Amino acid sequence: MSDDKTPDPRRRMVARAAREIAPGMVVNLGIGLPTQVVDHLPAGFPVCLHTENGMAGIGPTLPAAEADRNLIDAGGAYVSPIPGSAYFDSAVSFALVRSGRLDLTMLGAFEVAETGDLANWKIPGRFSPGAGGAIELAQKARRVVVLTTHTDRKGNPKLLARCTLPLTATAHVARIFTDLAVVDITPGGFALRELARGITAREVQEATGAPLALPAGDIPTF
Amino acid sequence: MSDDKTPDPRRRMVARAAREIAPGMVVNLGIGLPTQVVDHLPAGFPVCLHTENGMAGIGPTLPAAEADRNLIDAGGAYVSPIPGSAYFDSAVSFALVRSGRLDLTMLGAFEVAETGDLANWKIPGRFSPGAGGAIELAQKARRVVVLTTHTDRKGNPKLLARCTLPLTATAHVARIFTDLAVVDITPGGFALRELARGITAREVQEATGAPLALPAGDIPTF
Amino acid sequence: MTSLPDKTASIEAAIAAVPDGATIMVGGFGVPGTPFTLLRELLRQGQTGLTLIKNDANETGMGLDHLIAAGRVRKLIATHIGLNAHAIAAMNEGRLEVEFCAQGILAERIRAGGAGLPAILTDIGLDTELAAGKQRVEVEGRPLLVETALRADAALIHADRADRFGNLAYVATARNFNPLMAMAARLVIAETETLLPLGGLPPDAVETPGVFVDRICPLTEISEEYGVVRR
Amino acid sequence: MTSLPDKTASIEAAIAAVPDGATIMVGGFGVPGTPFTLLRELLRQGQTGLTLIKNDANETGMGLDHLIAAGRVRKLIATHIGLNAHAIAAMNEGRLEVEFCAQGILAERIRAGGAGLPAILTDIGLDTELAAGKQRVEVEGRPLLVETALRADAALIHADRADRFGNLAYVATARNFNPLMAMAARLVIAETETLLPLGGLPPDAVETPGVFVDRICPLTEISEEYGVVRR
Repeated sequence: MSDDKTPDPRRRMVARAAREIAPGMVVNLGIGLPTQVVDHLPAGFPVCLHTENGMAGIGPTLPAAEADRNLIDAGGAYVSPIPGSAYFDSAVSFALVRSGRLDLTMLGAFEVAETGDLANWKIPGRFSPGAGGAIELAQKARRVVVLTTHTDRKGNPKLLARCTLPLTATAHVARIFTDLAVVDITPGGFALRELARGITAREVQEATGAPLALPAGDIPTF
Repeated sequence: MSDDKTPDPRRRMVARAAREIAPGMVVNLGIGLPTQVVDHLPAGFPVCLHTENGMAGIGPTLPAAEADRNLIDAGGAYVSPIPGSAYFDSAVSFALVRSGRLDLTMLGAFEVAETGDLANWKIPGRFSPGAGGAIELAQKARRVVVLTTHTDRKGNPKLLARCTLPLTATAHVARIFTDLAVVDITPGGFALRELARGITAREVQEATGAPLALPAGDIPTF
Repeated sequence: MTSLPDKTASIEAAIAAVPDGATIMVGGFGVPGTPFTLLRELLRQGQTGLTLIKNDANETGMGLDHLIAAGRVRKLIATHIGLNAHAIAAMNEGRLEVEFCAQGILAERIRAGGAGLPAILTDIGLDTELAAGKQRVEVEGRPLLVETALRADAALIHADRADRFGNLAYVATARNFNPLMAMAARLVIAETETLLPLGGLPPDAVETPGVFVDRICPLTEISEEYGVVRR
Repeated sequence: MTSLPDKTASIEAAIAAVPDGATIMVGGFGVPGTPFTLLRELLRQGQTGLTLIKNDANETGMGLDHLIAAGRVRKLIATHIGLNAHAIAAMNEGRLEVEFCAQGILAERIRAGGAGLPAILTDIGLDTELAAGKQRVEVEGRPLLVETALRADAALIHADRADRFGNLAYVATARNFNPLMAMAARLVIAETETLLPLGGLPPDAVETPGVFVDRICPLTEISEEYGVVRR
């Protein structure tokens, strides 16, 4: 189902991110917003979804009453197989990530720098549960994109010149999907690519902690 | 079947070596004479036989007419499973060897030194097909014993002060079974433990290229 | 024809061989594959001063959490303990030492231990604080981290099916770290939901060869802890 | 619900993607697991200047030997070629460069390639001539050899069963190097004795996840080469 028409900017961001997935890709969707991307893919879309705890070919999430106690994704949701799914151990699961077989990962973020650095696992003194599989996903997926609100709860920008929090990986983020815009990481820093409906480039720049290059001509909306 | 009574000294050597295997051991028998050791174990003897190409729990060798084309041992013999056998890949097969799960290996030898060094894979200019799994077996089995004729075809000793051929591993051989004797490697060098029937300690010393410590009192025979 | 020895043991006897101060690997990623019954018995017997190696710290009130709450755990090597507020509090208060690894590197360090490799070289985490204090080497002009192998005194494994020689098979995402840990400890203890006779597990269906397993403990009951978590 | 793509291909088309000068991993230990049909097609198409990575060189007149005899192989990385007198002669006459590895280290180097690890550290062969020329590092006071990962342009794999996504299962000792090589190449081509529809291989029975496999080629015939060798 496509939700490009929904008035909820987060849903539109997630729907837009779903269009980043090309047929035949192997994709890992991080916990939180990224997981919702799958709901925006057309039925029967050919993509292999990977989860770190040892599965390729994730099928629909199941309610507790229908769940298999032995079948979860890395976020703890009860999932199901599809025809052609495979289970494997944790070493094989990350062999897939590190050896270049993961085409795309979509991750959440605390901060993203204009250099493509990502911080998404630790806020010293407040939040330090460990990085899980995030470091390898962020460092080794062929394409790393981030889904995040453009600012934090206090309105502070999450897209920055430099990250202030402990890094997950350096220079690997290629693109950021937010509730306001689609922003690419380029050799010159952040570049605005698309705007959420009703948002202006100026509003995006004001919510961004580093310079934002604007495209020539009209800016597409999502 | 026990062949301790056979007049063939090689068969007696192999039968004696079979008594080196304790119940419950995991054992790898090298190509050639060592493979024959299994024929001298009592029926139903509890031992797990390993082969490098990916099997634990080797059952009887089969003639071509009964063979499974997909089931061989590392020497190319067609083998069969027993209840509880397992197949695995080549990485797991040597994980078993290197991590200390292989209790005993019995190997052939070109030369064994009084220090426990072994040369059994290469004769420069004459024989260099590659070491296969021999280096890891010789270096990592918990106990490494050698089965070999005491001298080569020309009558030259194979038990030497120092190996002259390229080494397989250093200082890992614990015991040598030959057609003449059972010889241990000790901190002091070769030590005679047992004699083949009809052989004297002096004959063993003459066929050995380094000093041989004799036990006090009677020397057991096999 | 040779035969294969029987390694079945009672859970009490198997766990009794684990001493105070032991380093113990514990299978599981969240609930699936966690050997809850072996952990219960470890709690009951009282071994203390333990170093545990597990992907996570389970959730509060489950599995590993019982041991942490009882003060039995000196150190935890893990990748993520975000679902266990007790563990995070114990860490923050200095009652529990926690060493974090990248998840796939934890898997590889355990696998290296099981494969008899002293260490692996990787670029994972090179630019992060997880690289702090780790030896670096340059190979073919590339800086790499030395990640040393992990081995344990004991590994506690949860299998779906097993035979009496200790050949194991897992199910779905309950596999996770279990086959890796089942190769990397001096004493490998596996609990199994179903115990099969020798030959009951076809040789091609074996996921952990019995050669690596020391004790096989059939479960008489699948307790609530193994069930679906209703959040 | 998503679906999984179909990767079936003809043997001709699959092998046509392998260029001259390629480094190619070839599964099999002796006869079992050797992809004889893929090798035949490689011989027919004529790619040359190849570097092959295989446990052994098969026997004379079989598998790899055809390529060596036709002068297509520049270099062979192997553990033991004792059953192929042609290969030994070609090596001794300088027509074929051979790099020997300890068998389990060859397996680990390939596995490291498939696991995205640049290298492993080991003490295997430290006192032998196989250590010559290899980088040494000291870790925790222990001298170790750096064994670098192997990756290939293509891997030729023999499976017993496979589905259309490329999930593979092997049988008996035909497994050997196949699952390792099936993770370690840019282009992984698997021939299969039986092709199953999606869902025909239960997710727990998959030995190589289809994620690693690029082309799946059903065999229409099991030629004599796959049979029992009568010596």
